[in-house]
Amino acid sequence: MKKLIDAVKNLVIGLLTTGKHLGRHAVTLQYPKEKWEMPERSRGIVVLLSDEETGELNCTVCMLCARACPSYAIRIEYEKDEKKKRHLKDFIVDYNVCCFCGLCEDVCNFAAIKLAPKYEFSTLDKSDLIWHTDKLQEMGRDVPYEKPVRKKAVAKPAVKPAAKPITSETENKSTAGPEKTTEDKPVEKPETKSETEQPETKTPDKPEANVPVEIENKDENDKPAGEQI
Amino acid sequence: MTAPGIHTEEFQVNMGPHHPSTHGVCRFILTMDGEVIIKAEPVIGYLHRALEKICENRTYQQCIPVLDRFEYCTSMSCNEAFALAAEKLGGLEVPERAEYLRVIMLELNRIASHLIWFGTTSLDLGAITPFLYGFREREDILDLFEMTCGQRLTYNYIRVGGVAKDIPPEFIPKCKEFLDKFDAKVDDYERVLTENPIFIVRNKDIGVLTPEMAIAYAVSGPSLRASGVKFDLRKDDPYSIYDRFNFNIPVTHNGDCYDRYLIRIAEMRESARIVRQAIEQIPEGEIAAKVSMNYKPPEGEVYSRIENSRGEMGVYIQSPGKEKKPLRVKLRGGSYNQLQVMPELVKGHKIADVVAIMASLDIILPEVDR
Amino acid sequence: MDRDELIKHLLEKFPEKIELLETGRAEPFFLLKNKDDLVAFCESIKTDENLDIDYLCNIGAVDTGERFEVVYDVASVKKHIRFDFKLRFEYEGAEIDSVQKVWPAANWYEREMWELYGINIRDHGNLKRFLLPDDWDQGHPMRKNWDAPDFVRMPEVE
Amino acid sequence: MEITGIFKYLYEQLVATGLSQTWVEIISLVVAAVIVFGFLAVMALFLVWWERKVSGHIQQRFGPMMTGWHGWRQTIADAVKLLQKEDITPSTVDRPVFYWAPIICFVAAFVAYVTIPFGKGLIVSDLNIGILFIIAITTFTIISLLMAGWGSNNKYALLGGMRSAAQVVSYEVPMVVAVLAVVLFAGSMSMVDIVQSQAKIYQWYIFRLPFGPIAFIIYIIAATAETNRTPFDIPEAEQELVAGFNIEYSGMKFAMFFLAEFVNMFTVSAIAATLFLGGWQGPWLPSWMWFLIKSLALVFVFMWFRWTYPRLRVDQLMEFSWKFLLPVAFANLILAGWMKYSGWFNW
Repeated sequence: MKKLIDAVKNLVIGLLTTGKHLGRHAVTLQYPKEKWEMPERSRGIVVLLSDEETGELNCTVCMLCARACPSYAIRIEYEKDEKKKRHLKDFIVDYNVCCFCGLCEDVCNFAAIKLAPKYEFSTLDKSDLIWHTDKLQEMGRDVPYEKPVRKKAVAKPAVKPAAKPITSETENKSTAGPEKTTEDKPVEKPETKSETEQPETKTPDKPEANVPVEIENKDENDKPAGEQI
Repeated sequence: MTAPGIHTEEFQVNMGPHHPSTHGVCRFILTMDGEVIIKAEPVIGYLHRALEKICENRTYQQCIPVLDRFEYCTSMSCNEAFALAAEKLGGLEVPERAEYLRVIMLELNRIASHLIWFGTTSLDLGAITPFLYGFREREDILDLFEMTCGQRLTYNYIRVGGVAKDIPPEFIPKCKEFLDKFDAKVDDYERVLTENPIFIVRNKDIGVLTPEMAIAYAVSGPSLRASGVKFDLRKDDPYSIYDRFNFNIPVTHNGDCYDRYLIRIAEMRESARIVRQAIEQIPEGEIAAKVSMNYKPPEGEVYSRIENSRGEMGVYIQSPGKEKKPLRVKLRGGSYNQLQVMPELVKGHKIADVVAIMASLDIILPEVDR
Repeated sequence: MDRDELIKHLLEKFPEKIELLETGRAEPFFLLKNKDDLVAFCESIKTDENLDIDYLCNIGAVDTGERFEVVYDVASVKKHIRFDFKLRFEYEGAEIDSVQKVWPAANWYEREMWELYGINIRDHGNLKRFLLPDDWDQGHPMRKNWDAPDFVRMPEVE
Repeated sequence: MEITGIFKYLYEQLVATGLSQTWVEIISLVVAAVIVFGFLAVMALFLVWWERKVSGHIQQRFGPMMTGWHGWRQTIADAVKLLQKEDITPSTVDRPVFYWAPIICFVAAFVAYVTIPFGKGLIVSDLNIGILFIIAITTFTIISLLMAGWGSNNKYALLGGMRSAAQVVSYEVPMVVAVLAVVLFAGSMSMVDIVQSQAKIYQWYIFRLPFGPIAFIIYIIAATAETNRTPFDIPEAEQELVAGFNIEYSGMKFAMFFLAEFVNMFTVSAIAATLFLGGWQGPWLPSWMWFLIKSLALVFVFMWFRWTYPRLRVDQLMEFSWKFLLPVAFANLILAGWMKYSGWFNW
């Protein structure tokens, strides 16, 4: 008999708990009317960022993002001019394949590519999901981003190549030649707050504690990262 | 149990692959005598994406997003298992703060996965409302994840050598606010389901898993602890910094569906406790060791295993030495063995119990098919 | 029973059968020289009272380009021991015994190894295809030298 | 403002037109039938919408919001959608059985309203065996479920059909015994007499301790099983049988099953209101409004059950009915008989 009593008691408690939710305010959003605004770090669509003043792309065709992408969604076509300087012909991102992992954004040293917090880009036709430079740039117009702070030329010879992108490009190529295998391209080290030798003067207005520090490619010529045992 | 003299023959029913209660795509060929099941044979392979073949020609950092899809309910633990194995290979040291961030994310992910389990278990037994309550809490956790790493399901947050991004300043207050109201919510779940006589009758003494059979079939995680074997990798084979937090391991002894339910509800509370302690003790400092995109670990092989919400998740990596791509990555998920033991548990029960047992074992199919 | 005691104990118990590999990065890694005494080795480590290996974590086959390797990761729930051992054998005539009698959990692992690598398992019971589609006739996909008409290789970005 | 006057006035007009008596009877019955059918069709649509809103708010979400204010046009949209859906009849199906099953289910749901009093004078025809007629008609749904299950020649449907037949039969008996206790006390089976015998609020059968509340609870449990609602919705248990007996149905036939289920729910709560909560008796409001309030309150309780409780297994359900509900119902009947005979509580 006692079992029956507390069975009924529990049944009623169950009813009351669901009942008490009746009065409560609903937690769901009515999508088309109220939109969900994503936090600023959320990885939505991949966009190409461009300089506000000059309006041309930050991308210097270093092919790092194409190499870092696990699903090979980024294809870059470029042609070399006489000074072996690469000019971007077409930057294709194939959203059928892209898995929005954010590796391209982490690897890029020139803040040229970013995953913007936008999610409404579904299309009716699969081929519309392959975006080219103009669509990427136009989608990236209003996306705020931190410009990577350029390092001053640093006294330490071997470790850090010179700061300016143009020269570092050619200089990398020369140091890369002799002993590294071609496919292991040494990459210029992006600026990280905690790691630079002399204290970097941070622009005061940026309250956020640190530039997003990612696994960056630090390639000292003498001791590659993974080799120390 | 049919009356003598009456000729009856069993008939086969296909449960799945398009069936609402098989989590993922899986098919059971049930040979039934009336309502009672005589033999159940799981047919899998619908979700086979050859993850191991893909990982064989990806670099170590690129493997992490691939492994997010290995077990999408707790993809943090997939990242962690792979990252631990890669770090053991290369002998990398992970900074303190990264360890704490990993533990916070892992435990939050365990709560989220248990909430999925809680929702689908109640849904499979017919109570639809707890499913919605469970997912309401899970949304708060997903917001926390989206705030830090940008994605809600496949995070790509734990990297080889550390963590991708540091937590934004508003993460800790929001996390504290979630933790404070989470215990009250779990009491709500308990009130709706735990003592509910219908729920008890549907789950008591259904699908009893004896300790010997559990260990023989290498079942791990909550299903093993429900059979009375006190074995939790976080305590028995401690990895990362789990030895710094005090939490206890819930164990029950008769190994039926109801015990597996009780264990997981208790585990949710334990994980919340761990996250609370981790938030207080988190130090400042580095969040990632220096690991290049072309990380080349020395020649060697390692099998590292961690405790995720479905049991022991193990990653075996063999690296040939000079290559930046692993020679072989073998993934081991908890559901693989639990699905292997399902036919033994299901014999003699009814078709409605197959659903209850599968839900209580918390089997999801991407882990089985890889 | 920490790592060194375990190594010492195992090396004494099976002096000529196994040897310690230094490639192991975490738990001790042994090489079982002869693949025929696999089942005997597994039975003895299971019944050995101070080893008591009753929990099979994982069986993984590896195609190292010139030969096959099968890696067994085993553990003991009661004694908190964990170690791995592996077998090496050539491509042709790749055949090993099933360890189902020792650990029933091995059933599906061996079945998967047979399906994806083509390593034949003696007296396994139900060696049927279960991961790949039933009408799969393009060989064993996990082998290094495997190629198939519609297998798209990833383009090597220069 | 009793609306029985309107029908009297219409009836006199009809007689005044000088048709023969039989014709007048036929026309008035047809008119009554159309009115009841219209009322129930609207009520079914309203209940579908209400269930979705109630379930939404219990689960802290909104329920339909897009179509009109709080989505009131949602069910109409669903009905129109179901109408223009293709009505597939699979080839392997036993054609006549498959075709007639939804029709029987639909008709059985509506015929029960012949003897249900909507208000003081608002009853289609006051049979003296009212409650017996209703119970006899509602058992037709078992036949239609069986026909649907077996007719659609599908393993899951067969399982669903068998289960539903077993369930409804085994819960029919305690329901009848509970109703018998009330009829025994009211002294007559006609619904109007039963309602009249509950004139005052303390005379409602639910408050006739000790047999009243027990009979009411037994009736409510049996009613949820009768209308295949959780925790007894085994026949179309989505999780196990994918959709039970109405797997093969689509379009108009499925709509019939769907509406029949909701009409059944309203029928069962209407009977409960009439038997236990004193039908249209109520202080200030007009009688038909009281009837509606009581019925909808009971319908809300059914919905509340559905969104709180998990589902019972078939054998547990049978066991609960035969081993527990029926003995209690019989004991309750004997108690009611003794109370009636000894005149105790017989105010």
